[in-house]
Amino acid sequence: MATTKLTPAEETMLGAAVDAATTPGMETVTMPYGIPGYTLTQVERQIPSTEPPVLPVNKDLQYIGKSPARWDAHAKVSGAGRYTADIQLPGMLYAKFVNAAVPHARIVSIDTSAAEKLPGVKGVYIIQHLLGGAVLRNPSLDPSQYPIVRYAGQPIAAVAATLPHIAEEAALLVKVQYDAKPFVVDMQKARQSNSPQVFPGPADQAGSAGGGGGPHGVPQTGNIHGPAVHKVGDAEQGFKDADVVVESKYTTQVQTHSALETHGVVADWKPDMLTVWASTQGTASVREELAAYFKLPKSQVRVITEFMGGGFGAKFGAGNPGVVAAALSKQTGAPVRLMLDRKEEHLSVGNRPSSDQTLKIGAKKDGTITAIQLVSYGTAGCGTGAGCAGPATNLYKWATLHTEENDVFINAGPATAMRAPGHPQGAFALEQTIDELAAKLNMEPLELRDKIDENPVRRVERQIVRESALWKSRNPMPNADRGSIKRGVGLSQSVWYRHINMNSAAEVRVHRDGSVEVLSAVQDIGTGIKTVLAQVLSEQFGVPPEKVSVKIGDTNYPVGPNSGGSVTTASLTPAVRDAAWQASQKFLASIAPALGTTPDDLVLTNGEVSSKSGKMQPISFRRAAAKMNTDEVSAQAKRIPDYNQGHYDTYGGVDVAEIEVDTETGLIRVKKIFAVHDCGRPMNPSQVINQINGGLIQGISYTLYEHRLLDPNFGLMVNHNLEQYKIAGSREVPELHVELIESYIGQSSTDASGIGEAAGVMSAAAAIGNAFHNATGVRIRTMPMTPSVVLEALSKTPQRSETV
Amino acid sequence: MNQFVLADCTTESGALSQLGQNAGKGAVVKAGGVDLLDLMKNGVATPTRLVNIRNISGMRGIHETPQGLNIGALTTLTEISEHPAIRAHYTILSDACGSAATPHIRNVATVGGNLLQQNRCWYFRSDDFACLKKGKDVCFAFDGLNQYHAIFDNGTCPSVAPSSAAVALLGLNASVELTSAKKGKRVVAIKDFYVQPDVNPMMRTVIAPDELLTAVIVPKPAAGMRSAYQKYGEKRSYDWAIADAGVVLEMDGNICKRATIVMGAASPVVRSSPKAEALLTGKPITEETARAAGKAAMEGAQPLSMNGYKVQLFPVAIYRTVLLAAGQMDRDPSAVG
Amino acid sequence: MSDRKSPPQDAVEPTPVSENPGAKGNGISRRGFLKGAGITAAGTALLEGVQVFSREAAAATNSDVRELGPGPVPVTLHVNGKPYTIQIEPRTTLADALRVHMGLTGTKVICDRGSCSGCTVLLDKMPVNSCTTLAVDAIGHQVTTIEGLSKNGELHPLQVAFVKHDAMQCGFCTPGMVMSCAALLEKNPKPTEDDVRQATSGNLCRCGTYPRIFAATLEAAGASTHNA
Amino acid sequence: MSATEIKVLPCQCLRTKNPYGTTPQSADTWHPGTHAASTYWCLRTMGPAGPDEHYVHLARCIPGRSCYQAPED
Repeated sequence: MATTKLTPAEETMLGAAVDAATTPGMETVTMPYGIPGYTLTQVERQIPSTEPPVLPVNKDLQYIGKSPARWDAHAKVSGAGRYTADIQLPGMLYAKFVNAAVPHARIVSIDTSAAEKLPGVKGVYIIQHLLGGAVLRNPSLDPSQYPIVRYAGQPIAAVAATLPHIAEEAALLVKVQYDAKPFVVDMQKARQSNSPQVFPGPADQAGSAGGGGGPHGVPQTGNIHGPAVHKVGDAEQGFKDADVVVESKYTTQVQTHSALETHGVVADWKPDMLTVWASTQGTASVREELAAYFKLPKSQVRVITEFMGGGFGAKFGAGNPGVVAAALSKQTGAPVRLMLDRKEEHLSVGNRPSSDQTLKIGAKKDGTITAIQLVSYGTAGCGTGAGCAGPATNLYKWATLHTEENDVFINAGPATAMRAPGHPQGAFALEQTIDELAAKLNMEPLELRDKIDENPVRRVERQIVRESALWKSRNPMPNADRGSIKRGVGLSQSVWYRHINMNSAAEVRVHRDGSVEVLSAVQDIGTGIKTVLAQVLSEQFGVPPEKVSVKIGDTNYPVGPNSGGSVTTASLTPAVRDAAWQASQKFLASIAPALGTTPDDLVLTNGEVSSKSGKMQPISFRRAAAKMNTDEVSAQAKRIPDYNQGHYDTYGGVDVAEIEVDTETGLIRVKKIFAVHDCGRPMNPSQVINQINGGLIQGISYTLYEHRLLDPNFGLMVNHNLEQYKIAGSREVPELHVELIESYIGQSSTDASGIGEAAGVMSAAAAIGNAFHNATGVRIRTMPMTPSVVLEALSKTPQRSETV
Repeated sequence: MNQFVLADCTTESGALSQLGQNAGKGAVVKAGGVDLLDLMKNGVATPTRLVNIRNISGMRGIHETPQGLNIGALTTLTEISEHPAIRAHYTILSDACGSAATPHIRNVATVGGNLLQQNRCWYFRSDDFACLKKGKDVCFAFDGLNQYHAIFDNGTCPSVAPSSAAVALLGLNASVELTSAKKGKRVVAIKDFYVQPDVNPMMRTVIAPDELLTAVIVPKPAAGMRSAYQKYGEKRSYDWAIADAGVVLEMDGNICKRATIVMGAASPVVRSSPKAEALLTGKPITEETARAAGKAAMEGAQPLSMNGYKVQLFPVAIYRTVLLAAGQMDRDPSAVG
Repeated sequence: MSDRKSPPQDAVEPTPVSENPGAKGNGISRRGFLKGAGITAAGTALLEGVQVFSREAAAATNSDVRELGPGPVPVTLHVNGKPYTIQIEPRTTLADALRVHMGLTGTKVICDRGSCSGCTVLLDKMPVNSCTTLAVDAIGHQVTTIEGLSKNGELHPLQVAFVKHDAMQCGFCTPGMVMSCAALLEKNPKPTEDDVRQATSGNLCRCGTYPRIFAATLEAAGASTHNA
Repeated sequence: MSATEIKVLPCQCLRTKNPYGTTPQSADTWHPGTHAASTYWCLRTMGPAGPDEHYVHLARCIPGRSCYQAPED
């Protein structure tokens, strides 16, 4: 279900009627629905009769919805957690990439002889051009043994040696001869018809893409892939119908993910099994790709990710590190570790594309939006993915919509998905424009949003914001402060979509010694899924989370979802609860005879097994387990479809920022953020809030500091470190207050959802932008808002021209 | 990082003899090692021999003398910023040292190393670019990305002076003690210590290859001296200054008898502004005179394509730091300190 | 190069070398060495009389310059109260010595340039970046890593507070954060939030867990006051 | 751009992490339409260009392209 198809009407279609007709194997249940304290009601759902009993709301549960300590916290605070970067195997070699030194070239030759001679070097691998049956797009290009270099930093080869510094030295000894080609790293220049072409050759016109297989109507002209056009209704007419029209241009920069653990793997190629430790958001995706690439059965590829140092969307699939390390391991007969260095991490494994957006919105006097038109150009380097129409399409109700999204190729590393792809860019423009529109309509920002957003959860969130001290402290008159340091308050909304990955399964085992464990290949990228799975087991078996065992991050276990798009908790927890439920039933059946009762008479709570009828005195879970008639009972379950399929939920938040603008230095300080968010049933509120804090901080960092800088003359990134690539640190963090909405949607046995994308990362920029206007009376439409940008914005616009 | 021989020295004389023997033969001095290891890891510095002076205990410590202060070159920035006498009488120095880099770097970075560290320029600090400072004949910053570069004296190499300690020490009219095995000790004022890039972009200071920076000598504060230092960065957590200002005032009541105004990240060599200083001399310190001084300090500024904002920023840094030094303003919440 | 494969914690005598009567000024006890890691080629060399480099040794021989490298040299580092003898080139950073040569991988390398403090260890009691410290510069100092912060399996009160406040997400910055905050509490048992922000101003957390880190550290400070 | 317009599966070497999670090749269908924020790579090159040195995209990795490999069923 793509967001492009989502209409506001669908979005607000909550509580759709359930077919009451009974179907074999199905039963009708009543589930909590809505927000406790606000809109809580009940909804009927028809669900498979194999499903566990409906979970009540959080306040009636013992472990779910509470915030026990992070399951692996001890390992993390004590340094015991083994990340991919920490894996050390006997005889392990350290590999290092050789990367392109120029942004666009044909490789003439690669001489590895000096590197091979260096003592300690055990293997060299060159990335070959696997033309196979393919025909080069541009026949005038000389066929080459090697792929074309399209960005500086593109991996070309790799060496493996006994120690890291030997590998580094060897990499420097590999001599690559380039036939340099004209390049372009500036998006504006890349759009010009005389620009060097990143992908030369005959352009694909819309029609020639025929034969199906994807979106029609996306042409290619020079370096531009696009526009991808999405039209609903006649926007031209929509603007004619409008009483007020606001139109502006917004610019956002390229951000890099900069996860603290770089991309990388340790690959151990054995004749019957390729074992790979990977810093990945998807053990499943790494396994699938390595198996497909090397033509191995999946059963002979094992991927392990027990601890993982952050991904933010960039770590899916095996990637070059995975393929090259595995190949080197095969070649050398030794395990090979290939972790990228920080420069490579910035250059070659992804980023958030830039955007240049022209956004036009028309509205009636009462706020009704008659038309939204967005034309965007963005660069995802030598890849695609710079679209940013998500917020314009999905945040508010509109009568007509016309979006055109264009990818502009430049000679820079390809983008990868980054936390709410396209949405921070889009929201920066949309949410400032909505504020501008509100001002023109003489409406309060919240009042207009109430008019154009009927989502009942957002409505509650706005109500909480309206009553908050921070929002009340906002002076509706912009630029009210007299001094050089001006205070401003502004808000922004965010939206994300409920997606489910059906590749979500788990096994739950109960042992005769009373230990309980859950196994799933899912990986914990820092969001805390280990803890949540423990909580689900605890709720079922009545034993505390620290007493249950969580074994994840290993493809030897049942398949787990890739962690991206806020899907993990929503996808996996129902499978785990189903497995836990089934295992508990088997467990009770196994012990009931010995306890002199029947399984349905037994209850598991507070670490005890007790009898409803009083046929037996409560005994400890451990003692009860000792009465099992086999050593182990277990159950495996996989995700079943959402209970109310075809219905589409969104999550989101309303975030208020208070900032101070020093109008003399151009420095912005974010003082406070008040954020109200929902994510379905919060499984572990503390972990959810931790993620929202983090999303907001990452959003602040993006808004004010981060910027991938490419030298225009040489096409090389100049700030490829964590010093000049500036990420918010401890002293940039404002006072944060997050209010979490508990919202029930009746969709699964846990009714859980996700928070990663909606967690403030997309709203921070717009909230700061709106606060900036409130502080200064000036719209800031360029990011990052450095002193240079701020002083220019303040100097160009008379400070008192724009009023409410 | 390339391989090297580490000559680990436990005495000053040992280090000096090492330098004497190996001067010009690829030997470099390593103290805290923060900047050197950064350059080596980037492949920009490739010394074959490191003369390790980090563990020479005799070169470390803050000594109060009748003439002022004698600070061993290996004294760390943390030790200087936390020293009670320096905090009390040389505020500019404790603040400058205390706002440099990160707490962890300040724990090992020495004052000598801080004064001797290489200038800030991402072209220079990347092995992707062979520039003037590496003995080549081209500067990449002029037509490239120069938002953090110099606005003064930027005709040859617009990299910026990195040392916050130098801002303070120039303001305090301090000197460095340079020692060699052959020629013994000499004392060079900070104002004469640095070499403008148009003289020699690779040289940076007057220190000879066989010389060791052994101490920093700070004269006794004049009567009525008040001082302050403030650094402005895009971030308040670890970041380099986009503007920093050191101000030393000799006050007689509310009249400024003498002023020193120093800027760090404005030029390749730490720079004072006689024009700005003259505007304050003999006058009361007010917001008006302080702002006038800040404005005057920009005379002759020639911003590059992307750093024009610094011409707006420095006058603010200066006027606010003048007022802070004069006790007329609190520490600026926009500053890093 | 087999020295990094064995777990040195188990292999080396847990007695600090300087207090070991068998050390005789050459920085390592023969007994400790014989049981030690990396007994292969390097071991043979040592037994033939090559001295392990140590500050004590330098002082004992009254030599004021010792040349090391460029090849591997045996050195002894005191980490978490135990001596570790490893074969390293002088260019080896303390971070690599800990992680690659000693298997102490709790210390993380993130930026490898001193910009993120992920590799923070205590040198004596001072937090430093182990990525910009040469391993040989740690000789003669007590190095404390995240593995050494807890005592006898008991978490340090700060670690307990980190757990309680969920002061982590992916956890990759956590060892560095914990070490920075532990050093702060050692120096300033009653910090304000601003002190905590200052002390961690060199530490980067990409997940944005800072508010929890501040809260945990402040609580640990309160707790240690109660205990005192 | 709607689900009904998807007539054939794209090349078996096309991979994506679209905004909604990964789409493994083994999945029954790709998410209908696509999203302009989707990023793609080629299994054979692990990069944004296919073996034919043209870019990888759901709209491009289709029958007719020289390097196209039909999904095995």
